[in-house]
Amino acid sequence: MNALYATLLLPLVGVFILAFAGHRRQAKTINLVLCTVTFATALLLALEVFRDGAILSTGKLLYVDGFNVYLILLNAFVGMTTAIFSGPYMEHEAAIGRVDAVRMRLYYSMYQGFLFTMLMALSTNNLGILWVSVEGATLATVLLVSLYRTHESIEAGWKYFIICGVGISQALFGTILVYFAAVKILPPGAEDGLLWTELHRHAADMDAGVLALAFVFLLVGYGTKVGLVPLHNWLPDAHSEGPTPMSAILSGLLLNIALYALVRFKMLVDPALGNHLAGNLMMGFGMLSFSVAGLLLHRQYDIKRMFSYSSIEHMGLMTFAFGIGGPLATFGGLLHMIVHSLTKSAIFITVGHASHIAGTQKMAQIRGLIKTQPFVGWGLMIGTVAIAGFPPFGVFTSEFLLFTATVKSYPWLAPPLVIGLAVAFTGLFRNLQPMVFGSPPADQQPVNANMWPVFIHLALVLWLGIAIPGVLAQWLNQATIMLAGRGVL
Amino acid sequence: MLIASLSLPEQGVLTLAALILLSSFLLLAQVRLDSLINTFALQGALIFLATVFMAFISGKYHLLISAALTLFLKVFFIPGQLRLLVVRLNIRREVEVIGNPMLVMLFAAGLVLFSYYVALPIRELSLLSTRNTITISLAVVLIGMLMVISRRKAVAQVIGFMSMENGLFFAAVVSTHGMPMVVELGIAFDVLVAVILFGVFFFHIRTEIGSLDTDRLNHLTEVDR
Amino acid sequence: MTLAIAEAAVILALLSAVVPAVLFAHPRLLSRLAFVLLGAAGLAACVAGGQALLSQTSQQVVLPLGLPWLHVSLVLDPLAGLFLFIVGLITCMAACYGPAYVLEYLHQEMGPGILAVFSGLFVSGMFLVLLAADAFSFMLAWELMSVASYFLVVFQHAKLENQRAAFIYLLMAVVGGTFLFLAFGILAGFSDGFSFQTMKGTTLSPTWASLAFVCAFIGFGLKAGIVPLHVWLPLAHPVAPSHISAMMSGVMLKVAVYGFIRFVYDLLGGITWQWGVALLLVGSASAILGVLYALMQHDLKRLLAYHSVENIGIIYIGLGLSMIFQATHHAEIAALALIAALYHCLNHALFKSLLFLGAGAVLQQTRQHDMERMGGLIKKMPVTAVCFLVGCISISALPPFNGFVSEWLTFQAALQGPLLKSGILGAMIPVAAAILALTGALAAACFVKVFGIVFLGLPRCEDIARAKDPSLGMQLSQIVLAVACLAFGIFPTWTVRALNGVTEGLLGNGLTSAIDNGWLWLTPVSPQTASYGAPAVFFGLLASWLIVYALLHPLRRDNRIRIAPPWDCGFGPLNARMQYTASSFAMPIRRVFSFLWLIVEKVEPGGPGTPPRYILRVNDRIWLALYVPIGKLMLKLAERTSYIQGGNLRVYLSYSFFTLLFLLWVIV
Amino acid sequence: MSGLLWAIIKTLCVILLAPLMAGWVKWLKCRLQNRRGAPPWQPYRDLLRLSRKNVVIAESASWIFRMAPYIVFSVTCLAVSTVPVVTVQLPVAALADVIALVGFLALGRFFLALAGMDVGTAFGGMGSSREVTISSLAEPALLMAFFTLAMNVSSTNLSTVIGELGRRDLTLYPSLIFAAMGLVLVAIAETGRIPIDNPSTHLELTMIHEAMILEYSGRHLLLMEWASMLKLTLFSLLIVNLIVPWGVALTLAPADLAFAALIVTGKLMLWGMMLAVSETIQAKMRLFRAPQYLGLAFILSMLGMMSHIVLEVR
Repeated sequence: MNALYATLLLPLVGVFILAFAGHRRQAKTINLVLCTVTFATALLLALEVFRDGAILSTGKLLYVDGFNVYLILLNAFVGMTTAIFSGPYMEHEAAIGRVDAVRMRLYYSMYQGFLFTMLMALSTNNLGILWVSVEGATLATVLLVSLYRTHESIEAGWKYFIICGVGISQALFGTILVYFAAVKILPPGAEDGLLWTELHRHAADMDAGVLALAFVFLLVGYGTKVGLVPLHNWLPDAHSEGPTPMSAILSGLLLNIALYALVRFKMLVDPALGNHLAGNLMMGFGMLSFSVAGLLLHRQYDIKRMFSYSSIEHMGLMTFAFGIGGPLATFGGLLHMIVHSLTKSAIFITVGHASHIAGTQKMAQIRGLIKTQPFVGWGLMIGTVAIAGFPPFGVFTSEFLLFTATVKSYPWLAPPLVIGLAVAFTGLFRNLQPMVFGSPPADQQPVNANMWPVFIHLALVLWLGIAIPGVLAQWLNQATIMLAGRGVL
Repeated sequence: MLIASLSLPEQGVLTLAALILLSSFLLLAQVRLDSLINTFALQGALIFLATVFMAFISGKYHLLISAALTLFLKVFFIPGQLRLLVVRLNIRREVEVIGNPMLVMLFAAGLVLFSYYVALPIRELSLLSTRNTITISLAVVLIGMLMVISRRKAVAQVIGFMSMENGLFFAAVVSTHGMPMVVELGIAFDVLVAVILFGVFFFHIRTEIGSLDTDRLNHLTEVDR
Repeated sequence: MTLAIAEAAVILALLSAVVPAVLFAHPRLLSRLAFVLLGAAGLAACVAGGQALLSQTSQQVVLPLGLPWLHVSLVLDPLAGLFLFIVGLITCMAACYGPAYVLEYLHQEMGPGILAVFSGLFVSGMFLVLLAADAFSFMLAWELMSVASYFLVVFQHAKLENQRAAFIYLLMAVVGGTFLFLAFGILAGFSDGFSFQTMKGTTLSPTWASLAFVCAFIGFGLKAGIVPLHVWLPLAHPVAPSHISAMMSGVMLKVAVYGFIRFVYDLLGGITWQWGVALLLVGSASAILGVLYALMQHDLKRLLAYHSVENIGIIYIGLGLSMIFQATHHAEIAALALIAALYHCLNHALFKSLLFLGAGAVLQQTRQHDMERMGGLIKKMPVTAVCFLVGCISISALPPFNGFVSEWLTFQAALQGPLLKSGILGAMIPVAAAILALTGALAAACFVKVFGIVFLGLPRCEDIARAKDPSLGMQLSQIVLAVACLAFGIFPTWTVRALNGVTEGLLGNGLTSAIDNGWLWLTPVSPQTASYGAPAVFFGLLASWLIVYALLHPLRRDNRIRIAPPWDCGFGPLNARMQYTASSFAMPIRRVFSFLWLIVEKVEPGGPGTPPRYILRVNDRIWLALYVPIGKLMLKLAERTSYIQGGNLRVYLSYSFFTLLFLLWVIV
Repeated sequence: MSGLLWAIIKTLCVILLAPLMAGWVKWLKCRLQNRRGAPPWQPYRDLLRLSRKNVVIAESASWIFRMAPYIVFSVTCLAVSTVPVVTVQLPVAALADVIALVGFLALGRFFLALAGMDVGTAFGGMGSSREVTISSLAEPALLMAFFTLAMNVSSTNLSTVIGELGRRDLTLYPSLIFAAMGLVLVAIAETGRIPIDNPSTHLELTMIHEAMILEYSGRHLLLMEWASMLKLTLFSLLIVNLIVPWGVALTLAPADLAFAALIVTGKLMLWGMMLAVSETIQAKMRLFRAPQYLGLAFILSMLGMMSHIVLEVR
């Protein structure tokens, strides 16, 4: 229990410390230490959950079960590894004069703030607080997106702000509707109307019409944050213009959290509706996102932008998987959340180094990384291979499950899935290959890059591809049971 | 359900709901920034009143805290901030160009009908006397969105966004007698931060492109130029 | 025990991939050690495969890897054993060949270390594909094989065209992989599990079975390189280092054939004659088009790659025949055709690897890809030349070498066509036989060209003068393969006996009659119908040659051979430029089949100081007709889609707005 | 063992008599063209002369060039040994069937073509190129023709085929008619006769076979010439025994054998006459007409096979 509080409090404290100390030279160390300790407490929390099962805090505000514990762990982990990367990266940015002391303070403070809001969103039991945290995550990052104060970054920041703001308001409307449905059936005077544990217990009794309506609002709302087409437009802009560590966290974690919220609501809506409406909607959005993102990968000139489209594509896949909803697909979707966030954050870290090496994010000017700095080149290549779903990396496993589940339940959707995958792969790889291989331009210089986070991430993804550890399999299975009614083990 | 069968405060809430809807239309029709801000403050005030009424109807007096928050944020703080910004950015008299005002208004009227159509199943279900108001709040949300879409100036978009927030708040108050307190506070905090951030952005946009016309923020695109 | 050896092979291959991580500072040592491990892996696989094949048993083991509810299980049965033997043998030879060949990469930034990593992964991937006994581990190993070989193709990445080749290769691998996902998905969906054991026990409705078949056909066909899915093959195989080309062309394609056989015969079952017809058609097209395209190539390795398309076509013809006969309950003949196909798999692995290794030696010595710049190498590289000649004769299906035996068996199966009740089928099989005959003849023509242009005649560029036979290891591997080509050509009965175990496992029926008449005679149906005494042919040839030689040669000891310049028609000395070139050699055939290619032929008029140039480009019609439009369509779609991200915020918001309205309208 | 002896004797006879067949055709042609012509045994004289001559080898030639004559000759001998001449009771028939026979011939041609390219002259390359083009079209047609026969009697074993056909009563098999026509066309092409090639020309632009062996001399040339005569005899034998199988002895009885020898000689002489006549009344084709000619052969053989399946099986 204390571990949970500590996990939440540490980043919160960090916000204030770094708001004052963010411009100092020790800031990166403080940031890293905070993140590491947070990760350690998250680990303790995970152990606790593993030992005793789900935890409900006194006051029922916080709740950790098999579904979110691994996401919390993942969050803390990626937060930590990205902090390792972010130190030298931001130093380099400061050295070339792209950020000043004030913005450094803002950056570090908001880094912690971002982590806090995400951890809060994951661990809260209250659906209202969930909304507040997700909105808070937007607010924490919106200034980071426009950190560089260029035309493009301000444009990206503004679009991010408005689109996500408007989108997330709809999610609030959905939440209100859920509350509205809940107060009908819960005993009068109870304050539990937004507690997920309570709602889940009574899910089957709630009014179907209201929940269907609510789900539409929630889907459009949180879907905006997930990056589902056609609500995705902020995503490539925000990812490509902000500092790269932010892109790594946005892509690796924030999208996951929005999807997490959506899936939590799906768990409530499904028993009440008794039909597959929520699943069908999610499948539709998933497929659309997947296809459109795959096609748009062919139109990219900017490396970070390209990988952000790849994130849309993968979020689409996950949404699709949860939409299908059988145990196989659900398990695959849950697994995909982990492997995608590990891989994608690793890629963004590498991309950060690559763009420093080339001095630009324009892909046409990044060439022959493997010659200039082999580790960065290989990191980028292997990361992309992993994200493209090649074994022995974990993405392969989850995509395999998704595919077989699709063929089993919705065979007619398999061909578009196949085509979409091929199109997306082509788009990604045709741009990537010349960046990694070939001969570099004369002025391309190696930079001081710490590739350990990347290799740790990829090693983990590799591990998940070869064998899923028993603990994780148990948690994923629990979540699968909650979502799909039966597990796979 | 006949309106005559309701108690007077309840009739009052319904009347206020109608007025709030009207204020949304007014927002849509305003062409000058300062009057836009004033209308927004008026909408906030109406919601404040509705909240107070609801507190007395339902007997849930914690709603009064919400009401106070509303009064502070929506009537004083946000409009005040916006006025300040408008003055400092010197755009008080900037005239908003909206496509075809008549068409937008008609569309908004259509949205009200649509909201009614959508909220029909909820109304059938509701035990609360003020259930009709859910239609109104949905309409306010949608019209707020329409406003964000139809306005090009950043300030107007923010006001549209905030009026969506108003609609949400109104929905929470009248349909469920408010959300749990901790959530209310969280939302209020978010809104507060959002307004501050909007202010920051206005300056950035202004310095970068020389105006607050967001249509000129169009560098990031996949279309070949 | 056998399976343990096979596992050891996988582990050794993986170890060879790990070596560079430890020894990255010593590239020379690293490369040696990696190749030793790889060779050991190959040897182990060879032994395990051979044992499994000969002992006709099947063993299983479950490893605690993979999905939590489905651990990776490995099975070694005769079918897997056969292919394991093939892969192991060629791997072993490649490992023997490699150390000297990779010396030239020692000082590249992508050096032998990288090569070792991906070679090890590639080989272990192939081993695992053969051993896998559930869909998940099969696909895992399959994709591992694909992606590892991609890195081997892109190894020499400085050239842009190599990058393009590698990209197309990987793209096709991805597409193929997804089709396999679908194929296995269908099986898994109906049998409620991923293990091959449960898949075998399930029977699908004809429609689903056919769908699964089509998916597997496309998926495995993409990797095997059947027409029209072959386009990646001539691009990718030539650009890899030669010992890798040998493995890709020689065995990776076989692994695809293995997968196909495993999927259709073993897992899917319920073979229908329509499937056989599809195979027959596609196989015939691959065979004939493969060889015709090969004839037009000047790049030695690309030519060989096109020949792989041809040979895969021949294998597919065999498989198609076997399916047709199996579906019409002629189990004996089905076994014959299947054995022919399997035999050809083995043979093609041997001679194609041999040819690629020879081509690699030529490449290393002359630094030339283009046949038009070679010539006269037989005097500089005698050992390589002899081995290459053996390869040429084998691939041209000439007796007494191995290629002939498998084609002969295929013909024998095809000649049983009149047994079929259906006239249409009966009429199709002869057409396939005719195409097979044409293919064989054209292949011979092509290899006359190859050997004649590369090794005979006068040298066409200066680099030839410096060429010499490559190092001992490189020679040894070629010699071993050449001897194997001969051995499998003159002792077919033993091979057929071993292959019998595979068909018995798959069809429940062997080809016992083929070896009833002792080791000397191969009689697939009955001695009256057809027989081929391979050892007798070989020794007969040898004897008659000896007799003729003995009779004529020592006739007049005093009659010394006079060496003189060749006849120059009295116009002065001949030079190398007067020789027939590769393209002029192929010109008559180009004219005969001109409708098949998109030929661009023009003469650039020379200016002062520059001689006129004759330019000939032969383009693959399939590429232009099938793939280019798909690419264009995709880009067009992408361009259209790009308007969704037009840059205007209000448009974006209205997407959200209208999505909301639409969804509300839908659910209410 | 005696069977093997018989086979060797038979093969030797055919090898020794092959020049006579070539001389016979040549003599007939001369007669038909109103020339006196050399006697039919002239080829023996030529061969003897060649065997006495010195061997001259081009300096650019490799061992392929020296080996090729021996390989070509011995392969052709081996091919001859598998063909039934006077009897179908042939112990070596099991050695190789008709597919292997085609394979032997192809092997010989493979080396012949390589030898042509070995010296590195334009002539050799030209000859090889043309040879492989024509043979790559002729070979499938030949196989198809054989297949038609083989399907008819369900065997690819030449002895079985001839014996089976010889035992049957005269029946009109459409397939056999087509196959016979195809076989004749291919045989003419394969043995390098008019209208595909002219064995007696040395005109650069038209020759095929002669271009390949232009550099040979002495005993090498002897072997090459002899091998080509042998091939002519081989194909003649195939034609007469497959198309008109009657007369070939079905047993090893001496009387049968003697009778069969007589009949086969007669058939061969007759075929020689037909060849001579056709060569007299035709001109050589342009090289690029040859594919059409061979295509016709291929189609005929294919039609044979089709008509077997369509008309005769059911």
